[in-house]
Amino acid sequence: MPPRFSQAELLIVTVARLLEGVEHVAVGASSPIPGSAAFLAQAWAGGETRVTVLGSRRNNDFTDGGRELFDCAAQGRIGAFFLGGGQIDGRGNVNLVGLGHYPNLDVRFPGSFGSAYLYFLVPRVILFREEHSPRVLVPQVDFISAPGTSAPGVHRPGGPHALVTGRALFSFDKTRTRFRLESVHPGETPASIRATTGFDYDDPATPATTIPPDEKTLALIRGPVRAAIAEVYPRFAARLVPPEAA
Amino acid sequence: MPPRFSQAELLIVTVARLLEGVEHVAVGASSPIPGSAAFLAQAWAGGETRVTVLGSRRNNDFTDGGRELFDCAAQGRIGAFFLGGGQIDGRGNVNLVGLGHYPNLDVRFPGSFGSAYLYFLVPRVILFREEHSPRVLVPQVDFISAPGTSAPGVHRPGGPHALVTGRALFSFDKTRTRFRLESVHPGETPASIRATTGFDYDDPATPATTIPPDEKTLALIRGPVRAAIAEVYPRFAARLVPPEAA
Amino acid sequence: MTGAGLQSLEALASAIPNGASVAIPPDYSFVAMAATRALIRRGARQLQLLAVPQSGIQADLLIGAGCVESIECAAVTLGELGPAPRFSAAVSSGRVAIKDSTCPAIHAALQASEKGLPFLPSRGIIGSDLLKVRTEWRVIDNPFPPHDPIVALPALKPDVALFHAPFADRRGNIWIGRRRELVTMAHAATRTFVTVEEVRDLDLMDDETLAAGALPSLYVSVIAEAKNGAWPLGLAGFYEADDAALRRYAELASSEAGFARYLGEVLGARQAAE
Amino acid sequence: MTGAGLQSLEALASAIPNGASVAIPPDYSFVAMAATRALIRRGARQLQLLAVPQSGIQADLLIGAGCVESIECAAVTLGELGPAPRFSAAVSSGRVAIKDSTCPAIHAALQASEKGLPFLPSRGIIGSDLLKVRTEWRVIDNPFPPHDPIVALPALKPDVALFHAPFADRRGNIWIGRRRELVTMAHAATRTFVTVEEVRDLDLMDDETLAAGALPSLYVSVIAEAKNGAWPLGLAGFYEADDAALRRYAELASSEAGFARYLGEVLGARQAAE
Repeated sequence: MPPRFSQAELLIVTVARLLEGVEHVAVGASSPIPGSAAFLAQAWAGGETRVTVLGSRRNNDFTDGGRELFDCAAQGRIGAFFLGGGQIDGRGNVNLVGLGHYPNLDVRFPGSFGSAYLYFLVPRVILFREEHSPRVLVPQVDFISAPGTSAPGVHRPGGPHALVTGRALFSFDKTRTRFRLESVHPGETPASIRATTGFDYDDPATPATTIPPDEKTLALIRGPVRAAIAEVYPRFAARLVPPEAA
Repeated sequence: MPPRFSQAELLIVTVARLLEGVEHVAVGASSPIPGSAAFLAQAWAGGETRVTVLGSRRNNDFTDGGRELFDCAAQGRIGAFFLGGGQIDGRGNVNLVGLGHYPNLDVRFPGSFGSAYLYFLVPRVILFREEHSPRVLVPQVDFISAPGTSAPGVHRPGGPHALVTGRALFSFDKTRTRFRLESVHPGETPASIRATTGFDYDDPATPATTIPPDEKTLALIRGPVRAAIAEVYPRFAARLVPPEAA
Repeated sequence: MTGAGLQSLEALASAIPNGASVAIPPDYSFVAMAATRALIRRGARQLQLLAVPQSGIQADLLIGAGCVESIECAAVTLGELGPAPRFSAAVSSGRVAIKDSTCPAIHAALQASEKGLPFLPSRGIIGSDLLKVRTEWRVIDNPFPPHDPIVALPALKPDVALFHAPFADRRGNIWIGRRRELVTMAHAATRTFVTVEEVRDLDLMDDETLAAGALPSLYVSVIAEAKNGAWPLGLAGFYEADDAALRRYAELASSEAGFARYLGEVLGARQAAE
Repeated sequence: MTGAGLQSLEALASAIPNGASVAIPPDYSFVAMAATRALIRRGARQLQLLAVPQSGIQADLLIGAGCVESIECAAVTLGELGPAPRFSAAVSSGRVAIKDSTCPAIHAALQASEKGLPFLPSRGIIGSDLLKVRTEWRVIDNPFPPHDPIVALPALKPDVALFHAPFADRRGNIWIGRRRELVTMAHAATRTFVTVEEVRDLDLMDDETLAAGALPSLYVSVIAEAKNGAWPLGLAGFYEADDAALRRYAELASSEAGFARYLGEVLGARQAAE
């Protein structure tokens, strides 16, 4: 019998697989699942992957102030980063500012954070948003906090690598400036993804199903990963172990 | 009987008088007499003048690395600084690079240091060069490390305030872009200054004689000033007390 | 401490004039919360907040209490506790003007002031709508190969930098540890106001280990003592955030009436201590 | 120390290839003199030195020993001991190419690399002949009022940053105290090579006081132990400069024959210890 796992655990392992080979993963604000995925990738790599978590003391060796994350990325020393978005559109644009017509927004989000910079400079930016609905995944964002692609001639070593939601995993094709459905999470179908996605995307003839975490991976998530993420996200860590495993 | 004093002591008091009212004096490399003058000005101001000496640990509170001196000056937080010069010309240009035709110099000096920056930004830059000869005070420098004046429209809150040599004190007139003889040191005459100065300058009908240090000032120089400067310039401090006072 | 720098918390708050632009650090970095309450008590108005580069409860409190006219920030959020309710309401309604930015742009614009420069170039940003709404930002040509377009960010020079620190020494030097955005803020600002847990009878510059984490008094205008001055936020390495108090804020601040109740509870209860 | 970073002094010197651009700190800031002797012993050639922003005995030694092809600097001098004789001779004769600069221009150009920028603007410089001889420097228009001319300095990205520090921790973090030009050098350089007095069995990041003076291992490629590794220069807060040894250098280096004698004396005598 395959092991039981939570939605969070599935997402952690799905994101962690995208971090293979990355030497230094940085994790920004409000990112418990990406943060956990980074620690899982670190555990898989025998500790060799460096993980920097904003707001952490134990997993943040920066000593040059708030700018160091951005300088470090510009130096090419950060391989992967995560962005969310109140809205994400089919060209990889993200909106962290609000819904409606700026500045008279109907809904105000916290703000763009470092997205308008890191999205340009970090080679592997993973878009993560648990809610997968036409409300979030839209044809066009109301406000471009950070664009998915740039005009030729604009310095842009970085950009979107993949999009992970509560329902599916997409890759991003920079040439076609479109997402491609890579796998649907257990319980979803190509049709259910199409129905809940507000933007158009490519899909293969037979999309795969996202591979669930195995026992060994679950043990890592529930052990060292949970312990590491608890420092910055104690509420999230408390929810991480399913009740039946407690 | 007036007190006996050394040439160094006369120059220290002459420079110190130029620092009146300055809140923060910075002293660069190879500047034992300007450094001593800054400590004397500090003693006169009851300790209220801040003195920052490059290369000092006791009199240097900078904690942001080598750039802090320059950033601090650009912020307008340094009121006075000193520049020397292998050559100084009548328009206040200084040459710290060498004699001859660059890059095939006949004589190479150490280099421009921060002159090409601080001369623009520090309101009261005091030019100091003990040797007063046509070799040093020239009609035109061979290499402009830093110009005495700038074209209109160039951002330049700072510039030359005075020139102190082993023979005389000059002020600098920014409008006329010329030096003006303010006083001749004891033993010199207007004629001896004219004869040993390679550039043209204005002079008053009756130039004053530089006022020598009084007993109280000499006590300060030979006491706290000497003690303070000894940290960075031990050889200079050892020479500061005349043999007869030892 | 010798010198005229040491004042009461109330005097410090009064010395920040209405209408001043005030730079504040992010929630994880030495936030002057006691001074924030003192500003609210004195009825500060029309502050132009600059979050370096984001804020949380501090900006939300000042906005809710009517002290703020505009805010420049990369984000305002209560983090795991959700959006910043007073910020969101005030910005949506247009009662508080917002200058949306991105973290490195705020750091860079402060570094421009630190260097007395009119601007600093920045990577990124091109293609973001931030460039449309920040009409004062310019795209210039990189004068070097490949001559690509690059954003020029005008310098930000706050009137006041305000933060809380573990301690000052007797000469007015402030120990800020590795929170070096505070150094940039102080270098960039005209005046820097600091609350500290305590003034210690030592000289930070006497000890290279301590000096490494010191902001020289050269940049500091006013210091006031404020025990637990970051509460309900934490002071990294000294005390943790008061989770229950932060949760209480997030709950109450979700409505205007609740926010007023919070102010009543907290300003009253802490006045004696502060 | 765990990890592959810890190597011998010889291995460190061998890992700096001929032709590399090497950033070095000023004489008062943690100079890797033992590594400098190791570079001379291994016969390093065609180094492109970058003094940050000036140098003294270190540059003079490397130049005298024939290791250097070019040097970019704001100055090279032995300070109170007079001019740097091997530097002056080599530059006057044209044997070593010089890129004359000014201190803040070197700091700014490194900060440009630190930020991944093609350039940083700088105040000053306009009207200096440096602008004539540094033909790659550009004067651009400040895009903001008053639209005055301003110098754009292209980024400097050294292949290697090389310095000496009091200690490393077991994770390869380096304690640099307040010598923060070393941080900028390491951020800007592709690789950073550090000699340390010792490796201590602690984690600098566990203690906020020590962390404030730490350069994270993230930026460090190679570490080697070298006791008294700054000799004959001092290591601020740890040991003073060896005045007699520096005077001896200044005397001997004033002639080529004397310099050769100095090399013979010092390289031989210290080889065992290093």
